[in-house]
Amino acid sequence: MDLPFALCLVSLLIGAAALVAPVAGRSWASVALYGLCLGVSSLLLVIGLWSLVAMGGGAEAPLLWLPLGIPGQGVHFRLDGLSAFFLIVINLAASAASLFAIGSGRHEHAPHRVLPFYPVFLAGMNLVVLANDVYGFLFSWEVMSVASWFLVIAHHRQPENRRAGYVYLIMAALSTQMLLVTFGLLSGFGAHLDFDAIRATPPSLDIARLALLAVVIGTGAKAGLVPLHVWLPLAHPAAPSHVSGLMSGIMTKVAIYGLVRVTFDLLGPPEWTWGAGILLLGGTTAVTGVLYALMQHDLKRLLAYHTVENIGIIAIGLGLALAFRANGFQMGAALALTAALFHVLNHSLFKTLLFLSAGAVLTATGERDLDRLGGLIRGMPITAFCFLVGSAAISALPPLNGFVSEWLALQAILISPELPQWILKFLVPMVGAGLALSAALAAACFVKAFGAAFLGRARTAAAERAVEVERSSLAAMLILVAACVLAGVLPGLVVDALAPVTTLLVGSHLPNQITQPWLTLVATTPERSSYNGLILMVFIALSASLSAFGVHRLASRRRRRAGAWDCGYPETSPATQYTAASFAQPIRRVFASVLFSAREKIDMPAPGDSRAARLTLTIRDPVWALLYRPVAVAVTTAAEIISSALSLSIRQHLGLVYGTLILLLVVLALWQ
Amino acid sequence: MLGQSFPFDMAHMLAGGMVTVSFMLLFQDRLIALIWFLALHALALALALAWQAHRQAADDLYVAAALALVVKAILIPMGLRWLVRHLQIERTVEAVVGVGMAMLFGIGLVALSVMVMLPAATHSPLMWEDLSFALAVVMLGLLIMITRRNAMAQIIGLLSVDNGVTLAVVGIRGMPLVIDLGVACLLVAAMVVFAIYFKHIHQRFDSVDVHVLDRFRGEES
Amino acid sequence: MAMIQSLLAQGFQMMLVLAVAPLVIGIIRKVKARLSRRIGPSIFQPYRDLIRLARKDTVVAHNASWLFLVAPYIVFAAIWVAAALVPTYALGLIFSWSADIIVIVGLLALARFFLALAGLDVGTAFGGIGTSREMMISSLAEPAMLMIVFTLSLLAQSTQLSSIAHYMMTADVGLRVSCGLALLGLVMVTIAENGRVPVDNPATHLELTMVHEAMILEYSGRHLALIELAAALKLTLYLSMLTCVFLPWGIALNGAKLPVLGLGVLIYLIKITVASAVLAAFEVTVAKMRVFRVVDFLNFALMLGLLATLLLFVSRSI
Amino acid sequence: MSALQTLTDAAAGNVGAIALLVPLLAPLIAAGVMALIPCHRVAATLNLLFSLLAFGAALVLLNDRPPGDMLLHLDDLNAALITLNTFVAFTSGLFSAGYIEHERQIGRIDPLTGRLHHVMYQALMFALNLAVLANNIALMWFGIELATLTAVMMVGIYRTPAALEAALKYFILGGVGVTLALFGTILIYFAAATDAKGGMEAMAWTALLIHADHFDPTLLNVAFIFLLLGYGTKAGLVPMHAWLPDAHAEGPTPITAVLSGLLINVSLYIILRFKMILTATPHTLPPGPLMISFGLVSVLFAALMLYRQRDIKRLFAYSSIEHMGIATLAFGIGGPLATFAGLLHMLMHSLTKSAIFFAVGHITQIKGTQQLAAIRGIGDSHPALGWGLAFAVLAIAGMPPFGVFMSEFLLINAAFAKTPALALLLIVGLLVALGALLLRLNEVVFSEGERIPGEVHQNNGLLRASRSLPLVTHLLLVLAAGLYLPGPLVAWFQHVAARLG
Repeated sequence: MDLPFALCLVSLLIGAAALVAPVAGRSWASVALYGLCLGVSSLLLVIGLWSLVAMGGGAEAPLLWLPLGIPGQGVHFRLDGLSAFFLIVINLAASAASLFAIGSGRHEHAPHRVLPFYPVFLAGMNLVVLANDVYGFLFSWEVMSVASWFLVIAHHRQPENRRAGYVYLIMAALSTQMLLVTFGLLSGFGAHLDFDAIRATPPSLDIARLALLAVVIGTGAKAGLVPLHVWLPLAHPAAPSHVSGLMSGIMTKVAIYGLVRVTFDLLGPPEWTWGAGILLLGGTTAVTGVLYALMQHDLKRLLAYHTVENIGIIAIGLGLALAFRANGFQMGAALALTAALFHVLNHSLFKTLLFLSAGAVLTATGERDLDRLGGLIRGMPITAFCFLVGSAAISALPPLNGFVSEWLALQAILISPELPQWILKFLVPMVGAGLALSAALAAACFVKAFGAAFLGRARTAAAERAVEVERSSLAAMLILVAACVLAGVLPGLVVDALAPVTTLLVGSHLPNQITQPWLTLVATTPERSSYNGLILMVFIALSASLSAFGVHRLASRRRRRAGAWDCGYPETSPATQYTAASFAQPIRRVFASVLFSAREKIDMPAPGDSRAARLTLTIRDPVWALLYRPVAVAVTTAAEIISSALSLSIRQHLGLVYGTLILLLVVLALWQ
Repeated sequence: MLGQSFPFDMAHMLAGGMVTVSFMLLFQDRLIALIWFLALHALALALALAWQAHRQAADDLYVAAALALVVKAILIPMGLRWLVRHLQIERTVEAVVGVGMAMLFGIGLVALSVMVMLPAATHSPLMWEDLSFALAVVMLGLLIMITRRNAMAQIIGLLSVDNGVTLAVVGIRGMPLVIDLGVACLLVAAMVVFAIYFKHIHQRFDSVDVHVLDRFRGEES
Repeated sequence: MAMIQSLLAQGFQMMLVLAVAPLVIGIIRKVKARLSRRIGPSIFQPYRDLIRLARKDTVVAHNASWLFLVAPYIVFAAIWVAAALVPTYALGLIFSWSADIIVIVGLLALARFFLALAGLDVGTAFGGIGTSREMMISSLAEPAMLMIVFTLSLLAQSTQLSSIAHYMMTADVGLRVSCGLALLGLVMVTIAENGRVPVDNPATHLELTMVHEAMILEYSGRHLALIELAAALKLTLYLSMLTCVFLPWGIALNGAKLPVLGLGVLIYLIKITVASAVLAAFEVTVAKMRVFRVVDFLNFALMLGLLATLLLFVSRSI
Repeated sequence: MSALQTLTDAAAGNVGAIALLVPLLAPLIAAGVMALIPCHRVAATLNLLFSLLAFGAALVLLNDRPPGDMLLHLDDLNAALITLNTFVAFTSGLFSAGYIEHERQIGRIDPLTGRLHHVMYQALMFALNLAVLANNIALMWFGIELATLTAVMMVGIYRTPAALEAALKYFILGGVGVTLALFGTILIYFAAATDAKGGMEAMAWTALLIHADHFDPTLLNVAFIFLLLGYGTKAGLVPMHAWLPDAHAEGPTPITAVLSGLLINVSLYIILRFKMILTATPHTLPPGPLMISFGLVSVLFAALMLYRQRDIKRLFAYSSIEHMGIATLAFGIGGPLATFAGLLHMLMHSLTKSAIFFAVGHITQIKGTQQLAAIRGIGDSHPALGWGLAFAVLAIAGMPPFGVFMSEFLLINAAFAKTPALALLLIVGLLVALGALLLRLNEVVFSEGERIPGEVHQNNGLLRASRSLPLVTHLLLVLAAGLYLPGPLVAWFQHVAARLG
């Protein structure tokens, strides 16, 4: 019954979208709609959890068929372990975002542009993971894209949002078309469109290789794999914050779902080179993503680039899992896949949390530019706390959840030398170094983001006056904080829940965690490695309180407020603080001067000249210059050439027709 | 003297005559002369039709021949002549391509037409001949259209194409008369529409050279 | 009973590292002074400094937030926990299983994260300079550290420090190139992570060359004491790690009797003293580098780590 | 008009064929009546009523299919098309009521021209319905020729230099096209008459199909080339397309909607009919590669041309070329799947594109210009209109949940089965076209605009309905088709697809 119920809930979302469209301007509409979305997402979350638990107990995946869509084929739905897991991921974040929006929705100045599309967006994402045939999958996929596109251009008055929407929809269409190619190859050229039939007839190796290429481009363009990520930092910040959270937090995960579904489920047995390719792509994406992020000073864009980084980390896990699976190391495959899927969950939690916090900052100050914020921790302590937890989690710091998936990924990397291929032997440790680098840089980046936005002194009046947002929004963030902490200290529960999924996809799963002593997380064997977030958390809390107690009891507890010391320099203007750009300067100098051709130009006036000195910083994105500009130039040039070549008089057009006729007749004469 | 092949030769001669007139149309450079030759073209068509009617003893072909004579050889040329006189544009029109080139090209076209129809020769030589010539006239008519820049000359080219199309009918028996009638009606209607536009264009641009109109085509260049 | 015993052993290690940490600093300072022909303060001076600091009033900037006040405790607790989980005098303490070497790196990162945030909290330029440089250095040091971790754990087939140390004690290690490279790399990382010369100078207060000191510029009193102690603990932790992995002899094995444990403590103290002295000797022979030379320094460490890993495959396949 | 007389006589003998005659007679009578009515409102209402009558008859025909004869017939293929024709005629008629009223109010056309518009509109519908319902291949040609002539009259209705240029271009290119088609038709007759009996039977498509297996392949080959070029001109295939953008841009918008929605569709339909004969004859030229080339060239060319357009109607005219190319490509690929996709695509494109032109018509009237540069921020100033256009453009760009998505989905799948490279080229074309359409959509709908408070409200119910009803109806239909196709329609299309091969 759970699958029909889930579909009913999804159609409820679509119905709500239709109903809310005419009354979107009313003040109650936003509360009612988001309330409904919250309810529906929570129920879907419960369905996902329940199914996953049932699947752990060996239950069959329910199937459903509806006579819609392609005539004769219909639309198939299926709720297996993977779908259930992604259902949880989607709806956990979705309910938090909906809760957030119940409060913050009233600040929206264009509710009619947001409300009707928000539930459709949710419905699209849910349907993608439930669909069990090509048409249903692509249909939902594209509905998801189009609905989110509408949300991206909701605030269309800013030209950069329109540009973002433009780039976004084109990349989304590219993604759909490439998936169409994938499924065209897999479905035996349109013969059987439902996934069960595709599973029953695995493609030949050549077809599978082509399909892999297509699916990596298709889902990569949606998930943001470098170099297909360019739309992401444009589009995600443009949408309203709770939508940005969902786009970054879960829409990219839906793309990952597509990748997993095809590569692990439909493509048949993999080759190790596939794994190597995805691994390399993931490593590149992780490192470049975080370097991009470090160069940003727009809070939401920075977060969007971090999504790119995290997608890279997930891809590393998936690539490893493929490599292990190709070599028949089911245990390793299960470990790497668990790491990847765990990170999917984690990223959905902390990225949504971070975007919601950024949304709260945006609501409170109207600013997303880090260089115009500062000191918000005083006006918005709870938001600051939430953002802090999110930052720590995304920087892979123990005992939070981000660390767990990173730890699992590193464990998977550590058993990779057992792989027989030399390329993998060399590649995997390098990617591991890349993983470590990206985690360290992420920490640097979030020190920068949190420091610039919440710490220090307020750089503008708006930041000075900021106060906390609505209760419900804070509650949404706190729920996500709790989820991050829980997944961090009790990772065994998540790993156990993933067992049916990995069993389904790679035929093996990690050791049962719940039976381990002290709830310790064990990757393969306890002798080899183990991690206990709970004990660590308790330990840190104990030691911190012990030290606090000790210091306060045995030494001084007096505290005095005074001006900042600052090596004796007098109190200066807030503008002298380190900004986001200045914070990133050392790292920029180390990493970006080659990669992004970052250049600083200092225009220092001569002594006696009263004009202000200027520092100009230029950063070039090599991907735009190398990949996208040539395409754009090619299209416009071709258009220009064709239109000027065919700008003809009537007589010349007649000549064309005539020429075609003669050509065809000549062809005919030759053919005969 | 009239050998076994006389009926065939006669048909051959009339159809060939049309091709020849088409060639003449190709290098006429005055409007009035073009109209005359168009009439001649249609006359040859009417004769060819009549000859076939006689040969096959098909009454409907007689009607078709009469129709061709009245509408195509008399009515339309008269109308065009009236239009030319009315608008006082009896000046020469220059061919864009050199006459020699056009001729050479025309001969190539005739060869192509023959080649294309070659496999059909197995059925009946008469049909093959007839269709080849019809195709050649169509192709030549189109060539006339694209070598002229005067709207009137282009229409004359189109009419000669139409004559070529009708020539194809010669070889078939039993073409329903209603079709011929319908085609003829439409042709007249089309000419009326054309006349209206031609007049409008002439009034507005004081020219019927289609190049003048090029400025107003919507394309960007 | 066994439970209480093992809890006691764990508790003892926590206290041991806490007690030893200032001593390590004191020894280094003393050796450095002696080597530069100064008498130098007593090796117990750091204890006195800490007590003095803790007794003083704490002066906090007007605009410092709760994070500024909380950070020293978190930093201290994280490093302390990490130090308690590294084998010092005995292997396989009860909680050592809860954290492997990757987690220890993670805990140190946690401490650094909060310290860096605290450096930004007051909103002064020096805090910014220190934090930004610290994060740059750590972003290079951490991958290098991870590569060394890779080498060691691939060698020992485990990421548990106890298991690695146990493996190093066994005979079949032999003299491996990889081990040598890893040792060199780990030393370099130790220097960088603890802000020692030539990467940073803990004694300097010349504004533009400071890294660690600039970050904690605004701290005073008990907060400063905690941070200083945490820094000392971190150094101790790294030295313990170096010794337990590369000089594992004399560490008490899992479930050893009390006298053996006592011997273990003694040997540990000797090892740590020697290591401190060697570090000090190294420090006097080099000069501090420019900030952006540090990049080369750490890249070299990263290369060493990578090379160690790759050579491991080669030597294993032979 | 004597051919028509014969037609009426022949059909009168057959009682069952009365419903079949209504879609023809209703517009014909309407054209005559309109010529006599000077009052615009009355004429508009009558126009609607007659269109509704024809549509009703078409609906009756869906269920109750009369047996055909040598002149007219109804099978699975044209049953859907005649319904589409009469439906779009009705909605466009509704749209034109408001449109022409506005044009009269601003004095762009005089009352006489307005009357001419209605007459020509119905005459055009008559011609199109005739071409669709005809069994006789000459009658098909007749319908298309008549449609061309009436459309030429309509295109030049504004008498501006550009309009005259467009009309002349249309006339000459269209004239050449129909002449080529006529030659092709005669060649087909030739092939049939030399072999089978002459007379009407050699012109009836149903009879031709039966005897097709012993026709002379040479004649059929040449005939098909001429027919493809001739009717391809009408369908706007590149390189015979030149008339299409001009005619779309210069004619009144209701006519543009009909041209894009119906005329090019009907021409493609006739090509299909001949393709069926060609494939039924052994040893002929395979029509697939020819149609694939024309289709692909049209798609790629039109997609690139979209970037260079400055006129909003011309923009969407090129989009029509692109979509006709897609449909031609689908038929060229052949096979049940691709042909089904092609038929569906014709249907969907027709509904969607006319919806786009309804929206564009209002926009150009509001802004008083067709220049894209001057049309900005419709989404702000006229939200309903802007959103209608946005959804319609998304639909035509192949986004779900609209029907074009389904047809393109099926087509790409089928193209893969044929040649993967073909599918890739098609995908490139679709993406390039999407890029251009979206670029313009961004400018037209989503750029900054001011909400105009005192918008002119039509008091007349009919005129108010004409503002939004056609657009909304079309969009809803396309939306419904994307989700669910009715069973009978599917069955017909599958049947046709099986026969088309």
